[in-house]
Amino acid sequence: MTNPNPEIRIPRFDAYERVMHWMAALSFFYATLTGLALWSPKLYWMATMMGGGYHIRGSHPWVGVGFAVVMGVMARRWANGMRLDADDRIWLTRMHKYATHDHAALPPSGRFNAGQKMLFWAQLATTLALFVSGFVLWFPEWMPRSLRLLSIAAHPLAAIGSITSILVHVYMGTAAVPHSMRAMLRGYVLPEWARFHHPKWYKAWRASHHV
Amino acid sequence: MPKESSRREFLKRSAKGAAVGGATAVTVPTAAAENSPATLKTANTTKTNSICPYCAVGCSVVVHTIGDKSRNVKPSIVHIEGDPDSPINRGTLCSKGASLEEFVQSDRRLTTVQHRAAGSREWKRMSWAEAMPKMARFIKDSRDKGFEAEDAKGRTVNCLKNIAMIGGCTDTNEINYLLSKFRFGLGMVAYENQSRL
Amino acid sequence: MTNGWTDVANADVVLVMGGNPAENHPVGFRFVLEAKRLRKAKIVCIDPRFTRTAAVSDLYVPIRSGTDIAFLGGLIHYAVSNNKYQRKYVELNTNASFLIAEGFGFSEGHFSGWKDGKYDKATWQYELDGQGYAKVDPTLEHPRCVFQLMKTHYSRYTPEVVANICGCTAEEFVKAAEMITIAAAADKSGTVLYALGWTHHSFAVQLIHAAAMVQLLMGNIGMPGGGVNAQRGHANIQGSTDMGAWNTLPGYLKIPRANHENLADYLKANTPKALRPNSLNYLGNTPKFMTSLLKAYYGPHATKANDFGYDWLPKVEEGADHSWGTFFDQMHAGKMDGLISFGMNPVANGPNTPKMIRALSNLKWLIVAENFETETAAFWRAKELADKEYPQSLKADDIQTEVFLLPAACFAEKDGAFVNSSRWLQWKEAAVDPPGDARRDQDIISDLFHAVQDLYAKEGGARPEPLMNMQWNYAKPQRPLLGEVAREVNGVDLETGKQLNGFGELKDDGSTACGNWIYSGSWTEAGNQMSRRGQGDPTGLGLYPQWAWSWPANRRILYNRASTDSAGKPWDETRAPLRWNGKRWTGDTPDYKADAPPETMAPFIMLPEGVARLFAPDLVEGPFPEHYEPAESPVDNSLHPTVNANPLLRTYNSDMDHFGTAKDFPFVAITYRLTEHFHYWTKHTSSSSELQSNFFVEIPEELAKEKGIANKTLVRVSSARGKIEGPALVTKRLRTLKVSGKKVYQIGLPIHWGFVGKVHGPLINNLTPSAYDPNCGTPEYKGFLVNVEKIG
Amino acid sequence: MIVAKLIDTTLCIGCKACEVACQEWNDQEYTMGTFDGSYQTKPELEANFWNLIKFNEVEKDGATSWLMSKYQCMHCADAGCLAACPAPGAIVPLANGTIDFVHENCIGCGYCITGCPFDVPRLNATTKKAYKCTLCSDRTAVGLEPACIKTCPTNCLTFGERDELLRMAETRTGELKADGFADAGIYNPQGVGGTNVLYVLKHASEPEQYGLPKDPVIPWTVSLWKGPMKWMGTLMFWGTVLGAFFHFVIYGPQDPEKHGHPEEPSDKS
Repeated sequence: MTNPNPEIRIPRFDAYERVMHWMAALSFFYATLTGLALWSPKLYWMATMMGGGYHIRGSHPWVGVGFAVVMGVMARRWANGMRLDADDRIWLTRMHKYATHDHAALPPSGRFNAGQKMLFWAQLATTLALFVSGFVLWFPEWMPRSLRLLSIAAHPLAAIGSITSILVHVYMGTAAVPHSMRAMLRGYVLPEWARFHHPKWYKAWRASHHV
Repeated sequence: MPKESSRREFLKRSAKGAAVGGATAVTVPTAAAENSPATLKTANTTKTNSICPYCAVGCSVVVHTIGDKSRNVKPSIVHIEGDPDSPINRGTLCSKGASLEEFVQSDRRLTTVQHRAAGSREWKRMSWAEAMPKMARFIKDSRDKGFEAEDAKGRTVNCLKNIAMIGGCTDTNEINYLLSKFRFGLGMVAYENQSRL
Repeated sequence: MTNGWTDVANADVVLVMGGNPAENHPVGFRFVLEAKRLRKAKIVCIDPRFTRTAAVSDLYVPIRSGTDIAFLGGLIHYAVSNNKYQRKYVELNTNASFLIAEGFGFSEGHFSGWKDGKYDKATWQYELDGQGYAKVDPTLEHPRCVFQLMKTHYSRYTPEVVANICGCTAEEFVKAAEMITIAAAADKSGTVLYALGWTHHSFAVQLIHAAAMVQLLMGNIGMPGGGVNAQRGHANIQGSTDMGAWNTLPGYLKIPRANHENLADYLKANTPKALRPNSLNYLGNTPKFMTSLLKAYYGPHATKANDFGYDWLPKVEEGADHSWGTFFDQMHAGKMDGLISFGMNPVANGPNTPKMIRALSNLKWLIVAENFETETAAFWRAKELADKEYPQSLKADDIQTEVFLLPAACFAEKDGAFVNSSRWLQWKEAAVDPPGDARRDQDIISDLFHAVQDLYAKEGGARPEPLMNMQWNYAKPQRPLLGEVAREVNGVDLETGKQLNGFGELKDDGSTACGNWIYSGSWTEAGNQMSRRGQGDPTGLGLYPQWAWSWPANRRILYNRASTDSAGKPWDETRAPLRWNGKRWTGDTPDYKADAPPETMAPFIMLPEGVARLFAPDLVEGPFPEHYEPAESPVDNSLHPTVNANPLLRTYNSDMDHFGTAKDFPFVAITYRLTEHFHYWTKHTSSSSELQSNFFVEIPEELAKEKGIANKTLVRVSSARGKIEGPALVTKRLRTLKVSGKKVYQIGLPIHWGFVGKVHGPLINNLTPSAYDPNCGTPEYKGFLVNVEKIG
Repeated sequence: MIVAKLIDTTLCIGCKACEVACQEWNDQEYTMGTFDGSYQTKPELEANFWNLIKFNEVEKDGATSWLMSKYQCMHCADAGCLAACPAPGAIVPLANGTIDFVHENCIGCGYCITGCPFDVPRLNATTKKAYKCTLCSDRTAVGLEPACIKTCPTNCLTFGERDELLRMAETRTGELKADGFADAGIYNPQGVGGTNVLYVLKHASEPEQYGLPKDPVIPWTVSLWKGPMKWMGTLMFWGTVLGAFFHFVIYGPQDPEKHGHPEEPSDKS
């Protein structure tokens, strides 16, 4: 195996994807902070920091809608690539190996590894739940009581799921996997990084660029 | 629908503002409310005893007004509530009585003399100074025309039958008495109040 | 009210009939519920509709509108035939023992003396002895005594007959009768609360008479928790009536008639004579009341020499009527020039609205003093605003009436006294000034008075004396203080200049002046008695003698002498408004001479008989109430089909007076107020309008099913006079009645809307007939015929 | 001292005085309604209408009855609105038992509407804040009765110390039972810890006839959200954060040099 040329930059996320991702990230961040402020009185100080409860109660649903829309757009772009293949299924059964850095025990990943794919689907599911339940809670006067009662529990439940998985995502994208942030900020990765983390994708890139 | 005239709104607001200082002086006999609730809107009002003008149960009411009648201030009503001293209503009122404030200050209250000329399609505003002689002229001309000093048998009857007067049941005894004098002064016989209806 | 609101709490039985106090007098109704709660009183509600009063009653019995006399006649029959009346009381306090002239009787719907459409009352009179006193039979056995005649007259009113007329079941009637006659026991009392459900009929006065008869038989008149109690519908309708109508002067003195050519004639005709040797006949003092009134009216111009100015009063031709129905009919016929209306709305509240509107169109001028623009002031806009309901009304261009709409002060903007249903004169103070250019009514009337007087002073004209001599003697004649007026009404001793203490001090020699004798004592030297706020209740009966002032003489229960037996022992020791302490009567102001021992005189001192009248020969259509059908009725009178309606029913014959029959208009309509609104006023206020913004038609469930009318469906209700439209309120609360074997449906029509106001709706009087009671001229607003069609 | 309202429905005549007194005292804006086929002022409570008499025509055993009862905030001991409210200080339980809304702090989320088992609070479309009966806390603070109580002509409404009112209600219930209303009873639902608005009902086993819910409780989803879910959320949040941190401490970042490659795709082939 040849050592990849560190001078070569492999494009990973184009500008469209990067903008979408960060729009989603920022709106998620805002919705999370405001949501948490409304979730628990102990966190209400965050409401005050962000303009007061009355204000964030007005903005949270709109930002939430924005997040959901961006998520929808991202889903359209990525959904195909997020299907699990045979390797992914094996990968998932060996996830603990990934956590303990026993990469050799893992089947090779494509552009996204199975964990990322699962994160994607989890986000999509929680977003949908948040969107629907949030919509119900947005218009309490017009919604049937049964739906409101369901939503009042479903919304925070979905949020807990969503936030937890995003915390993992953030950890993975920063400290746990060095240089991956570059992919989302600048759009490219180095061949060595690609070869290590996404060997099938790297191989496909090489093949198409006749390197 | 706008509820109050701007002036009334203004007076109310200022009343609320004015009462803040006084609130500390109010003792709290029963409530034991921990938080300080909104200021009582009747905290600094003048109270006048009156009687409900609707049905004939005769409930006493207390009219709460603000404004001290000084040179530029016309008192206005902020609230009307049942008078607890009355053995009839003991402070209670029905739905009509409980909203007397709305009646006195209804935006449909007449505030100017309105005149409708013969054949006209509309009201025109008129001053009292113009209306009073016109009305007096009508009354006198009709009386001169219709007055019967004597009947066919030559008996003194002093009757006026071509002018009718109705009303009074909404007004005080004293005004009814004045109406009776007005009526008998003219010699009117067609005179009725709501008791017939 | 013979008694008063607060006294209702003393009742053991409350008969609510011809009224709906829970809705129309909610605060007064608290005493009914107090009686129910604290005394375990039974509430019996007899009403065409299951009302909010019925909702809290112990017994509700439905009744066809206009059949109340049948029901009450049935009660009389039930009480007498089952010995459920207070015999002792009846003997002492009524004319049951009086003998009636030979030949009195009733057959085929008429009392004796019916000839050519009129009654000759010769046979309706008491049989008098040589001294002019009525003969009596204290045993009540004489076949011509009132008691026996009454018994015979009502023997026809069996429970089955009552049920067949009223539309309830005989069992329901008997249940009600059992409950009501609890009060026959000497120590039980029952009250009767009624209102316009009784007076809005073409036999209204007879109806009230029937109620009085029931109450006399039960021994309830003069008793705490008893009496016949009219719940009046306007704040000062009582005071306004006390101050006179077309046929009365202040204090119920009768209007002079053309044949009363001088004061002596008048007094002779209008001063009753005692009909029993022991009758005090207080109204024998009428000359004092009349002379003092003339002195108040004409002041120094009234002298003994000129009959105290008696001449200047108008004299009405004998037998002529100038009541509401008559003068609006004349107005409609174009015979009147002008109308002055102070706080009254005839277009809305007179019967047969199309005729009312046309009548006003025929005037030269109209003056309306009001708080709001009313339908009366705006009658010329009827075509523009409500053409659908008044297609007959003229276009504004074609109406030549000149209208002055004067902004008047409302209650809170002036002082003065209102008289409530309990006859309490309560003084109020002005809290604020009238808005804008609005003026107090006393100022308006004074200005108008002086403006007309000035014209006569300048120009002369038709007989100015009555006007020029009328006193307007106030410190500022244009702006009289109502306190000044009230002092004049109370009366003054012209020699000392002191306020009188009561009508006992009035003189017939011109040395006292008094604007209304029954109010004498309301503003004495001690000050304004009407503004008193004392809380004392010495009798413990809730009479509150130190709160305000009650006419007459601060008496709280009329005829209270009847609350004790002949020896002065209260019928019920626990409820004694009056006690004889050996020297004086204590408690309420006695309806008796205060220091006369119990046996000295008969108990009803205001009546020439000295006792109350079961037999009332002064009423026009008979001395006993008889059931007649309303002017428009769905069935024939089953008692006497040939005399269906009141034989003396008053109607008019203009081209706008129509009557319908059950063929075209099969349903009985009733009009009424709702608790949410007050008359035609509160449609101008947003608060009350919010509570019920919309007119609706109440329709019985069964009829709705028949006609395919669902709740909220738009329906048209029509009568021979006009038509209206509104959404249906389909309800179980209007029961289908069975009358003479026929199904009868009743339609409910609340009255409160019109074509001006914050909320709009049809004027219900568009449908009502100009059919009037012959005694008092009250229109028949309840129990007329309509048709109902589904249009939505 | 806990204060309460006692509503003796056997004395309610549906006069609506309480409705208007509430409107007037609280300076509410009046709104005209469309005809609803009923005597009832509005189908239900509104943001500017806090006190509604419910009318119900009932036919039972051939007898018609017309039940009327006042409906408003119940001032529950265990208030669902308060449980659901995310804005501290917006819903305040006063020491006297009143559940008061402080509009300065209300954020208008409407959770109180969902939390309330009586369906009482309403959002005002303009101010976007929630409104309901305050038990006239401004009046009670100076020893006045709430406006609705004061105006009630028939003694149907009483205001006072809760324990005393309960005793009164029991006496009244006894009277009704003696009068033959075997089903008479007090409405004081324990599912919300008891209410500070107590009812005397002739038909206590069927409060629905009066428009009152039979066994109101704080919705379990609200309890779930405010109870277990809070712990779960906190646990998951800190679990994840700490998990990640210690993962890093133990395993450090992924390093291609150290950690070997996953099964490489056979690019040799």
